[in-house]
Amino acid sequence: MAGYLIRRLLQFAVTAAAASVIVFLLMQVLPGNAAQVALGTNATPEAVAQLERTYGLDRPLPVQYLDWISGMLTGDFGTSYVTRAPITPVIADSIQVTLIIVIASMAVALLIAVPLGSLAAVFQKRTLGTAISAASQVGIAVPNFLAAIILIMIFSLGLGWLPSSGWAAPIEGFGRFLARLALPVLALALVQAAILTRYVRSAVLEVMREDFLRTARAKGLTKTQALVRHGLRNAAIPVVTVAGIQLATMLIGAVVIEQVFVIPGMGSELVRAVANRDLVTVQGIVMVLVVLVLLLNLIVDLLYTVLDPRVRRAA
Amino acid sequence: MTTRLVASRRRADASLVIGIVLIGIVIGMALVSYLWTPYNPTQAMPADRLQGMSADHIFGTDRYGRDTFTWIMYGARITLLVGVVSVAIAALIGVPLGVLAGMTPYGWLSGLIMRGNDLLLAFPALLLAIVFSAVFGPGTGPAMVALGIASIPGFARVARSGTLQVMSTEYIMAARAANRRIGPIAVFHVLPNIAGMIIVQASVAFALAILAEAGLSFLGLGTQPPTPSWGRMLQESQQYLSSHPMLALWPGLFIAAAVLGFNLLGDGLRDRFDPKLKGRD
Amino acid sequence: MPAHASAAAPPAPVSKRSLLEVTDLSITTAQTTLVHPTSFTIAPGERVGLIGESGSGKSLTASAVMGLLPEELTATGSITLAGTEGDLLERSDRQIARLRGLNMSMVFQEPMSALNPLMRVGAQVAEVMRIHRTQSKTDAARRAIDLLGLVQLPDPQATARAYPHQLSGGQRQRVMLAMALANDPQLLICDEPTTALDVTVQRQVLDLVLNAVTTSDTGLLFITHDLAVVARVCEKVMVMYHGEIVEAGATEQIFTDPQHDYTRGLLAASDLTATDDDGRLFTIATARAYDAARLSRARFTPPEAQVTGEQQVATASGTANDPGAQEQAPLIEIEGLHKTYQRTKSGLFSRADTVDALTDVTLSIRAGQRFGIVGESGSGKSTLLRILSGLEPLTSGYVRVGDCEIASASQAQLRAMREELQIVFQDPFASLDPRMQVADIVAEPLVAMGVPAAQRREKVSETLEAVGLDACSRARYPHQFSGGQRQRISIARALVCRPRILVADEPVSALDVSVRAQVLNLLTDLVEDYELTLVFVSHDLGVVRHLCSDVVVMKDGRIVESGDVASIYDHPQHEYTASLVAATPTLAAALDERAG
Amino acid sequence: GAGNNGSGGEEKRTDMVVAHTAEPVNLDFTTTGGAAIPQALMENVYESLVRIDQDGELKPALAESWDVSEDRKTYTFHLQHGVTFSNGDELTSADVKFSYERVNSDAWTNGLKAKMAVIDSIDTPDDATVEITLTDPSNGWLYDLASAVGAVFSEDAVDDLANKAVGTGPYEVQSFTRGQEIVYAAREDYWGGQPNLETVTFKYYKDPVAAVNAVKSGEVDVLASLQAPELAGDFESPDDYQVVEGTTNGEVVLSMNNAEGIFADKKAREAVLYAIDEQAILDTAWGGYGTLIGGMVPPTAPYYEDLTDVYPHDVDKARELVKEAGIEGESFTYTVPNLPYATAVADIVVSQLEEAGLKPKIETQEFPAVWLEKTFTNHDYDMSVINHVEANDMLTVFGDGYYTGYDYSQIEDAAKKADTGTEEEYVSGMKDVARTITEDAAAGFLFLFPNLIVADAKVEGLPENFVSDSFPIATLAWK
Ligand SMILES: Nc1ncnc2c1ncn2[C@@H]1O[C@H](COP(=O)(O)OP(=O)(O)OP(=O)(O)O)[C@@H](O)[C@H]1O
Ligand SMILES: Nc1ncnc2c1ncn2[C@@H]1O[C@H](COP(=O)(O)OP(=O)(O)OP(=O)(O)O)[C@@H](O)[C@H]1O
Ligand SMILES: [Mg+2]
Ligand SMILES: [Mg+2]
Repeated sequence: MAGYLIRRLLQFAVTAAAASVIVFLLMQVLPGNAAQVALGTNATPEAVAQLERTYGLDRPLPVQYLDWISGMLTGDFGTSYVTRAPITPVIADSIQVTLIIVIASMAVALLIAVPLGSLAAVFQKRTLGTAISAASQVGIAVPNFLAAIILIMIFSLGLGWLPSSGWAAPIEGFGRFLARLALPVLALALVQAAILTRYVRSAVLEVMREDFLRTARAKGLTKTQALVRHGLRNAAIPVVTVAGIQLATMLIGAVVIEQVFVIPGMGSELVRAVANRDLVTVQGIVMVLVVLVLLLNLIVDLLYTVLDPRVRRAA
Repeated sequence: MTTRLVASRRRADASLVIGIVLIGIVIGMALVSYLWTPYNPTQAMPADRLQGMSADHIFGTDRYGRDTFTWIMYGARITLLVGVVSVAIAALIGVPLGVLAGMTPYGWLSGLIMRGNDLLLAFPALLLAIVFSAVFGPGTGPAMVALGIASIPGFARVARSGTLQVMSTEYIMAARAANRRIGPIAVFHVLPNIAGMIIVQASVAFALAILAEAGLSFLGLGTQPPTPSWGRMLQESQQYLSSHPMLALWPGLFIAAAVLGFNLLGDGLRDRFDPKLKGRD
Repeated sequence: MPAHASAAAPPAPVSKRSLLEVTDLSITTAQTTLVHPTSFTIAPGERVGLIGESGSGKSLTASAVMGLLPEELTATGSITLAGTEGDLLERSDRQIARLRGLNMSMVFQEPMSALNPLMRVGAQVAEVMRIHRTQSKTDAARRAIDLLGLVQLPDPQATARAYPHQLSGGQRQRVMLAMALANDPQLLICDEPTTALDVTVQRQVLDLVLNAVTTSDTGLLFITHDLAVVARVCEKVMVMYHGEIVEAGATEQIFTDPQHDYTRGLLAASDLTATDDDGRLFTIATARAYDAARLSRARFTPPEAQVTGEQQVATASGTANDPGAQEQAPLIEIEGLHKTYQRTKSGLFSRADTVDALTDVTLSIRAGQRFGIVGESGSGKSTLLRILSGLEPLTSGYVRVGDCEIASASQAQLRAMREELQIVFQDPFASLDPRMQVADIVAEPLVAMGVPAAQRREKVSETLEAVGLDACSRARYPHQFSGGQRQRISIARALVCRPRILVADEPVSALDVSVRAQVLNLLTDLVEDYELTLVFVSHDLGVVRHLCSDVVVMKDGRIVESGDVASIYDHPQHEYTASLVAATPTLAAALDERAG
Repeated sequence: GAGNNGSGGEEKRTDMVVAHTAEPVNLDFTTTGGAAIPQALMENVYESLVRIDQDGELKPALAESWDVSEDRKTYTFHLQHGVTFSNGDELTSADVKFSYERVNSDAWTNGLKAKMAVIDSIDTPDDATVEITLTDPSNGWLYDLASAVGAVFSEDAVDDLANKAVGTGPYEVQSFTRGQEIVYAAREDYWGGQPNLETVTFKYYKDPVAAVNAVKSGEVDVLASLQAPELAGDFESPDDYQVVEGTTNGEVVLSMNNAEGIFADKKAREAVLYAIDEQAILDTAWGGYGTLIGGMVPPTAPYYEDLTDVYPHDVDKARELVKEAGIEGESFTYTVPNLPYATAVADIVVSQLEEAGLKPKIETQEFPAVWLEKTFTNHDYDMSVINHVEANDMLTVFGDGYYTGYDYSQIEDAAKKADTGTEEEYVSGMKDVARTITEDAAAGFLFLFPNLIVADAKVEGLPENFVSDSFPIATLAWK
């Protein structure tokens, strides 16, 4: 176990390092002079040059890269020359927002998808199963921002139950927090639930075909008991993989929802930073996102070995 | 064939048929739009603005008095273009890499390819698209390329696992015993046998690309004016949601139909190619 | 004709009160009838075998009894089990679930997938007792370990903590058996419990089943397609054909005096010691000439087998026994061959696994010889073949095929060598590319040789004809053929470039007995017609004995014994060979044993 | 925020939430460009000596009054008494001198500083008097002084302007969450008396629809600038909402590259001007809100004149000119910044140009990043569209070396004479300049950007016109 863990961590570190080089180089090809944007329409070339000097943009690239990396490793993402403020708190705040939304959405999606998907599998050939399958197919086809807009029209503008936009941290009052969390989470979760329902359904169907489920029934369990006691955990394995991938895409995919609901998450920060040519911030956010995705993959891999004793074997 | 298999096959066929019909409609509209459209898509007719459904404008008109049905027809082009180009990029790069990783006798090479794949996997589609739109300016082109690059890993993975599976079969052993070289084996044995999986992957990637392009257009990073695109229509119709909901309905409906079509096609094909549904006894 | 069938098969003479009574059971789908009305009974302690070709409805019948039929199938008729009220078919899943694992239990065919991969096996065994509350939690755990010991698993304590994937197939099958026996059921159903197992393991499992049912007077319904196995285990046999029980009776009677054509065909085709006038095996088609009574005579004339062996050697003698040929340098020569596999480490225990697939293998094969290689699964047989054909690099040693020295040969030399040596693989379903037309499959070796297209067509047609496939099969795809026909296609592919050596890696082990006989006959014909040197690999001693003149026995990558067929089989020197021969079920021996 | 307003019942609220579009990236307009920072801070946190009122007229601010010398070069400002900065420091003439000299030092990098270049010297005869001498008389300077360059800072509080704003205004910044909101707290010791509201929050919504939704769902009380005018109709019920339409200094200019390419030819530019139908553009793109002006001068400026009849909509004439100029079907780039009004305008403009036989190719450019570099700085464009929001910007936009590429020599003398002349000379001179520019077809003047405010019906004191560069909040109150 320890050996595997070390090997996986090492792999993670190498991939992250490679990603950091890519991210850094990507930033160098962004058109639009950052200093020019920061200074606005009437900036003089001298002012631009001075700003570049102040923020070390005139140094050789490798030096800038090493400076950036070593800063990041100590938790310092540098200072933005657009906002003139340290970037670390911006990233810390926005990452928190995004993680809350994304994780809550995934939890809600799973809460919906697992029972529905299982039902769809068990009642595969009956109306209920077909209905669930059809609903999930349609759910996947709806762009999530459209779902968000419809939710706003219903719950916010129509019924007036929930605010249409904005964000509140939990410390600002839990009620406020939940009220602002509800719609974005629902918008993301509904579409995710539709996707996951399909995977749950096919995983359960797959498991239902397994011989060991017949064995379980031969032992004296009814169909449902067999499925619950022996089937679901086996079906969880492929679902965990998909949920991991979905979670990773949602980290940035939530940007559309964040825009609709005016939520200061990672995606919004990224779009804003790109628009302002706030390169240091862009660099930092992209890097954090990439590392998060890599971390998620790592976690899913480890979860796999926890869930499935077979993976522990050298195959 | 047993009844269970017949039932699955029938369901697969139903998916296939619905999928093909939906996609057929989209493709048909795109093709017809090259020959004929009811109106000129870019010509504004301020006098006719924001009309409802009528004989003249079956889907109504937008804020500039342009015919919505014409826009839907033109929008089908962009939708298909985005899908085709991004899937082509992903498949043309991902599949050869995956096959190579699966066939190479050199562990380091396949390791290198798969690590590269992992690295690419760390850059989700939207992230790439946002960065690309900043680098190359927002537009359909950068969006397609970003979506394509981001879906390379999916294709490479599927191709590799399929290849590994094929390479472990006896017919590959037989082909090698028959003195076939690695190239012909890849072309005549591996590719035809993983084609099913690749097609399924492609149809799903197609659906995802359509959704992603819509999302990007919504952020203003996708297709740019004056090109008609469903995502852009949806984005522009936002302000008319309460006053003229039809403006949002049509693009929304067609996006959903196209995505549904490709997903159903993928499902149908998956069932078709599923070895479990083949007579195996 | 179900009524007729059941009438023709009256209950066994032992007229005990019956344990299981199945009356007019029929199983249908919405469209068709899969099992026609069938009736039979099993008395307590009675061991009943159910045999028949694949797809004849054996498993469905057993599933119906257990209440485990797939949902889309309906069963009508009635099934009663002693000690329970009424008709099992009328019970709900919940009601019948109470009986499963308690009053009746079942062991399934596939040991690899029948256990929950995520649960320790001890817990899985204990679960049967927990479900029916026959034991408390702690007692169940303790008894699970006892049961694992009872089915002779090594170190039951440790085994109970293992996950299924950590056990071998035979071990898993024993766990299944422990589970089935946990609550002392009145009725035990075994559905082909040993087909996936090696012969020695198979024998152990069968002994366990026999032992368990006899000690506690359990009724046994034993499903198999292996006649020798059924003869060993059961006192009564029912033969199923196309969803009907066509014949039933005492084992002895069925196997010595079969009434139904199908039963006779089955018997004839599975008897590898019997040949027709041309020295070919009996097939269903030629079964009429087969004398089933020879089986009952067998035990009075034990040397029979030996006689066939000599006959065998005689038919194959032409070149093999020619003293001149023996002085020639052997065609294939292997000396001190080692092969070590490096397993890629990807699991948690990242020890660099090495497997010694072949250790110090030395053998030589003369031109024209029919050379058999036998051994259990994993003994390195396939590895040896792959090295011979230059498809796998060897670790050390000397290997020569013709004038090509494999270890140092260039790719070009290997290609040239492979034109002389061709392979037929085990699995007729897996060894043909499902997306290629037959003509292309067969032509593949010619393409590689650079034979022009016109000539290729001609050769392909010629070869297809030689293996007994007609010309219209050229444009068809493999899935449009039966297993036996597919194996003919692979043989055609191997022969199309006129090799001198034909290497066959278990070419018949995936085939039904009746088809097996046809393919073996074809091979025999072709080897004679084309004057081939045959290297034949199998785990089935009977097949090797029928086909080969010489044989080596492999175990764990080593050759433990070699020599001519007759001496090895009749006077094995090595104890492993002896156990292998003893464990191999033959109908004659089984009947013999029953009588003795 | 506005969240808990239900419980108070009859009690008047003392807070208000105002939604804006463009967010300030930091609080320092001395080194950061853009309109967002002055809009948030001028008159609310920072004050100048003078200010411009809703009608575009100069009003005293920190200067109680001022005198102008005979030669119109020396201004003597008399400061208000009892003015303190939010850090407690008292305002003296030294602060003014420090602040204005700082504009002309390297500390200011914002290009706006050019407006103060005309200052020759600053004297402080006593604590309450500031004497500013210009190198030349300037009619525009005092107006300029009302903008951000005139902001008065406390000498001890300029270290971290990006994050800390210390001024003399009625409010101080209580918190600033980048990209989201600024919370203002009223100052009790404000020299002009305590303002009506205790707290005011500016919230930033990039997406106009989200902003409108926020108003509808009650999270926002005032939407300072409705960027989706089609939605104004949603607020028709006068019991709940009010829609205020005022004017701004923003001329939506269809700029053409006069110096290079297809539009260096006056005929080509004229063709464009005849081709476009400003009224149709206003109706389709901006819901009919806004004013047609035909020139670079807003009606609130003293030298305004209606120029809409110089180039009326005349497609036939446009076609003729296109033929004459020989540019039929010749493709040119029309760079469109990705701003709501610019993209809304682009579709219809293209349609109208195509009708006249022109062939624009739209290239959307991110604003500000790409547009600023490519179109604005590198002049790499043929046609573009942008709302020029600064007050008195005619001479800048058509000045020397600006991206419009206009031949400044055409107006240089007239403009100089106007600025240094008497007030009457100034007005008539500037009128001439404006007409010359329009007649030269230097650019298309699509419309004057409207100031569309949507607010809760109970809000009063809304700044109807947006003619200075600030959004003053001191006047806001609940009815
Ligand atoms: N769920 C099902 N639906 C329809 N037909 C089925 C189903 N299950 C089995 N059959 C069909 O019923 C027939 C009998 O099947 P069964 O499994 O009983 O055969 P078997 O005698 O056990 O064969 P084998 O020796 O291969 O196990 C076969 O033709 C099979 O295809
Ligand atoms: N590519 C490989 N990598 C690692 N180990 C291998 C590989 N191929 C075979 N082995 C191992 O080498 C040993 C011999 O395998 P081989 O396939 O030659 O056995 P076999 O006698 O043909 O068995 P079977 O009857 O099951 O086909 C086995 O333990 C097997 O697990
Ligand atoms: Mg069966
Ligand atoms: Mg083998």
